[in-house]
Amino acid sequence: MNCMSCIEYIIVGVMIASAVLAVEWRDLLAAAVGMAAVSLFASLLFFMLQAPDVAMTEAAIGAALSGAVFIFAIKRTQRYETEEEEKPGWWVRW
Amino acid sequence: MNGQYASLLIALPLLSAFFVPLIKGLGERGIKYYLAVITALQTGIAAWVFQQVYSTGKPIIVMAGGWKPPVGINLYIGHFAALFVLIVAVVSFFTAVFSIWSMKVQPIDKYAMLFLLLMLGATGMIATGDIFNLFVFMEITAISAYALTAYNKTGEAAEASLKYMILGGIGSSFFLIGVALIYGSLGTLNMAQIAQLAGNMNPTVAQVGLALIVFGLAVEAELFPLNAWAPDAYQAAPHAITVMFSAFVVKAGLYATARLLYLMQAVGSWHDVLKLLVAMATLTVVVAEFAALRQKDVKRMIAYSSISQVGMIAFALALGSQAGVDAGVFHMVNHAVVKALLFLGVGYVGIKLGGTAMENFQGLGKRMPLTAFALTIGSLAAVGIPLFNIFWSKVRILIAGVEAGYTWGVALILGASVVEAVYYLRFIHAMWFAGEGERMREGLAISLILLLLAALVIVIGIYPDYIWSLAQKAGSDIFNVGQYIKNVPLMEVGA
Amino acid sequence: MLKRLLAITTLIIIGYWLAQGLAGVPFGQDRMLVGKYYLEHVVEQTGAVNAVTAVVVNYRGFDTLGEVTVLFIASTGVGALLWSRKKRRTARTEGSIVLTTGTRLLAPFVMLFGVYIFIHGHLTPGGGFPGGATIATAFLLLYMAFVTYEIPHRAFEKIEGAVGMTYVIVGLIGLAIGGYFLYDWIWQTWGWGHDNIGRLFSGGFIPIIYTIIGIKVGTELSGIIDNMIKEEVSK
Amino acid sequence: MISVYYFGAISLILIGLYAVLVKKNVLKMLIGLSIMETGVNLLLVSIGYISGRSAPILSEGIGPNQAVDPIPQALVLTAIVIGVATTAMALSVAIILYGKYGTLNVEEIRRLRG
Repeated sequence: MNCMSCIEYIIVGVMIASAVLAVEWRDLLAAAVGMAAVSLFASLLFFMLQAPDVAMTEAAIGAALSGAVFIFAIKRTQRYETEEEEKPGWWVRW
Repeated sequence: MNGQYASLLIALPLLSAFFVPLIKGLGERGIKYYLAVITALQTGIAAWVFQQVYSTGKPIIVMAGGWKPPVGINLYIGHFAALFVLIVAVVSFFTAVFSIWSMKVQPIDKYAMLFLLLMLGATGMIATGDIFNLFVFMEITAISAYALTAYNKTGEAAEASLKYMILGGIGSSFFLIGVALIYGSLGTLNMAQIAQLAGNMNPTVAQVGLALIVFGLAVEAELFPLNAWAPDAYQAAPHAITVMFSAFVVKAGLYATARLLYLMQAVGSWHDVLKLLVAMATLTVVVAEFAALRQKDVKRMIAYSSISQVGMIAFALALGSQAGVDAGVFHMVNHAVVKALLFLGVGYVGIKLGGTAMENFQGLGKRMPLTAFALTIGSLAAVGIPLFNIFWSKVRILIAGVEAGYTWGVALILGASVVEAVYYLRFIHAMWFAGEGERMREGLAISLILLLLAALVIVIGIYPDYIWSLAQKAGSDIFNVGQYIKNVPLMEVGA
Repeated sequence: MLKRLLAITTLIIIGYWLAQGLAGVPFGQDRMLVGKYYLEHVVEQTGAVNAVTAVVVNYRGFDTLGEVTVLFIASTGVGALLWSRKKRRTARTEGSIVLTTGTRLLAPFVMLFGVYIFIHGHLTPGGGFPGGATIATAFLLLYMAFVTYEIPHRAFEKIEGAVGMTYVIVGLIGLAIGGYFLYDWIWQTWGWGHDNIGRLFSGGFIPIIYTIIGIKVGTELSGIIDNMIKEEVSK
Repeated sequence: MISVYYFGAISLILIGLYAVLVKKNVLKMLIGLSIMETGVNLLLVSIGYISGRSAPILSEGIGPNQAVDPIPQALVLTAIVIGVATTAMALSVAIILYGKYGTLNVEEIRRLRG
């Protein structure tokens, strides 16, 4: 295993970890930041997959602006998930 | 005139939607009339395209940027697309006229833009010949539909829109994964070339890709497990928008499903996907009819009825036989007419009497006889009584179903039709034989549109042959993939 | 807990199924068909060095038109849904001195950088979308640093519309000159810029379209930010 | 053996889907949707990757046979922008919902049913 693929494995691992954290954190602000981190690591992966255009777009739009929009929405709603929402549910039952 | 001018079908709504912010100063009435004028123009272009395609018998291939098909994106306006682009434009014109009078929620200028772009999205979905372009147009349709569903800005509208959005988001992601798989194994996105090369595809990849695409489109086409959004959105959206949803937004999704399904005919695992779709469609019909039976709100009841009819169309399209596809297309046309009539009438009553609950419809025959008459015609047609248009297409679908060997599906659909008859007759009973009321004035334009559509229902019911011949041509446009490949001037690329 | 387990099992089945499909599309192999054609002909046919840009703007220009429309719908839709007669910013705390000074210094340069990105889209990675997003980021900085800052949103709406119309009109000029909608008339009919491929003045209508897209994306995204940040004041 | 990029992409899709299916908070569901979209984009780009080749910018002696497939990258550019558009729309609807009902729990905002 050469060093390049080491880096790939590490980035993919960190990306998945931040995705899991973004889903599980009850503080929505932290979750939004976690989502932006996923986008950021994905844009690193795009760069390694020889797609600089996509990497730039993902970093600018996917990470920065979509994170910002999420943060504004959280500011206008509420910051924490409630206890009730912690329990799993099924939206299918809607 | 050059066939490339058919690209105006896309260019005109776009241009006029972008023009709206600049004429904001015209005021509300001005913008509403502008909307009607633009949709009338679009109808004119669509009629020209229709006449062109049906008189020459050859499809119009619009090549964007002048690149030949596999390299560039092409629009394929064949018999089906020409017919349905015309229907989209005509229904949009009617709803634009209806919204002049009915639309009161601010801001009107944004409503006009979203309206035009919804029309554009459906037109593009029907006309495009490129699988990723289909995705883009699907998103245009879907996002403007999300915004328009929530347009009334009540809690219910926002809830319906959110439901639609979440299902739509999952659907579009699935669709995109399917596109990625197909692109990954074939290296092309053009529909004709995909059909050409589909035979050499790895059957597992093809099966997974096609199933993902069918699931993705099922959200737009309102098939069973993914249609939870539909009744809510129909109920909560502004009345004019409900007409558009039922008359052509669903049809665009159905068409896209059928087109992609038949393009991949050569794939080994094709019949498994067909069976999946038949099962989904039959379940749609049964579940929706039983849900419709216990509704108290007329708009929601008709929404469920619309979903069940859509399931029937999907059933016909998934039979995998020429007769089934023809009958499905015929039913699409009839359904567009009847549901446009019903939703326009219900929306009119809803605004006039302040709600669409069943109680408001009691005694409608005494209060608004013209509207009640039109609604009665529509209901009788929807039940499938002979001499109304839906009868012919329903019979043809059932015959095609028996021929294709899906007797159980036909039996279930017939059973569901009985349920449908029960609630529509209850509705007619409420309109004519219950309640009292004063005679009210009915608007001229709306009454004219309603009576026109009702006349259309009866005329097609008595002389179904002309529309049936159109539907047969359109159906063979979908079914006959060999002809489709031959019609698109594919260029040699690479190995 | 049971529900969660059930959900995870379903997801694992879906994942296995996806992996089965992906096994037929092995990673890192050359399966190009149309892509190869693009790579071989991109420089002579469009004059752009960056093949992705050429595909986005020229070969698949129709998609990009649709994409710009999607963003337009989003901006309009957000504007329509969060519409109210009286809207104002409600932030009270001024940005820290580092933020305000930094913003004052940087905002023009960030915008300039965005313009650079979209003008050079046919030569270097980037293009209209990241360029426009960078411009929107500059407005975002201004919003965060100054409590009373507002973009002139009426003017921005008009710019959005006008620029979108320009895009369609460029396409219609192509229809009139070359006979096809979105035809690259600058490169293919007039033949401008054939002798300086790889420099700024080449690439046919790509720089024009990307400028249009950049301005449009910038104004739309800042419009979305503006709508999200302002709240209704009930007085 | 499946590539690490495919693995990452599928994991992101599944994690996002899990959030959409199980979570009840609207914003959490939207975060899940957004993660799912990122996963799909990663999948598309990795399908277009060809080992040992460089980015499709044909200057400095990079010929047509030394570049990766440009089409998936163009598609992903489109998909990213569409994703952010959907997200912005969804968030504004969520803001309206919160304004009307004072909660973001989907179980509590069920008015339409039956």
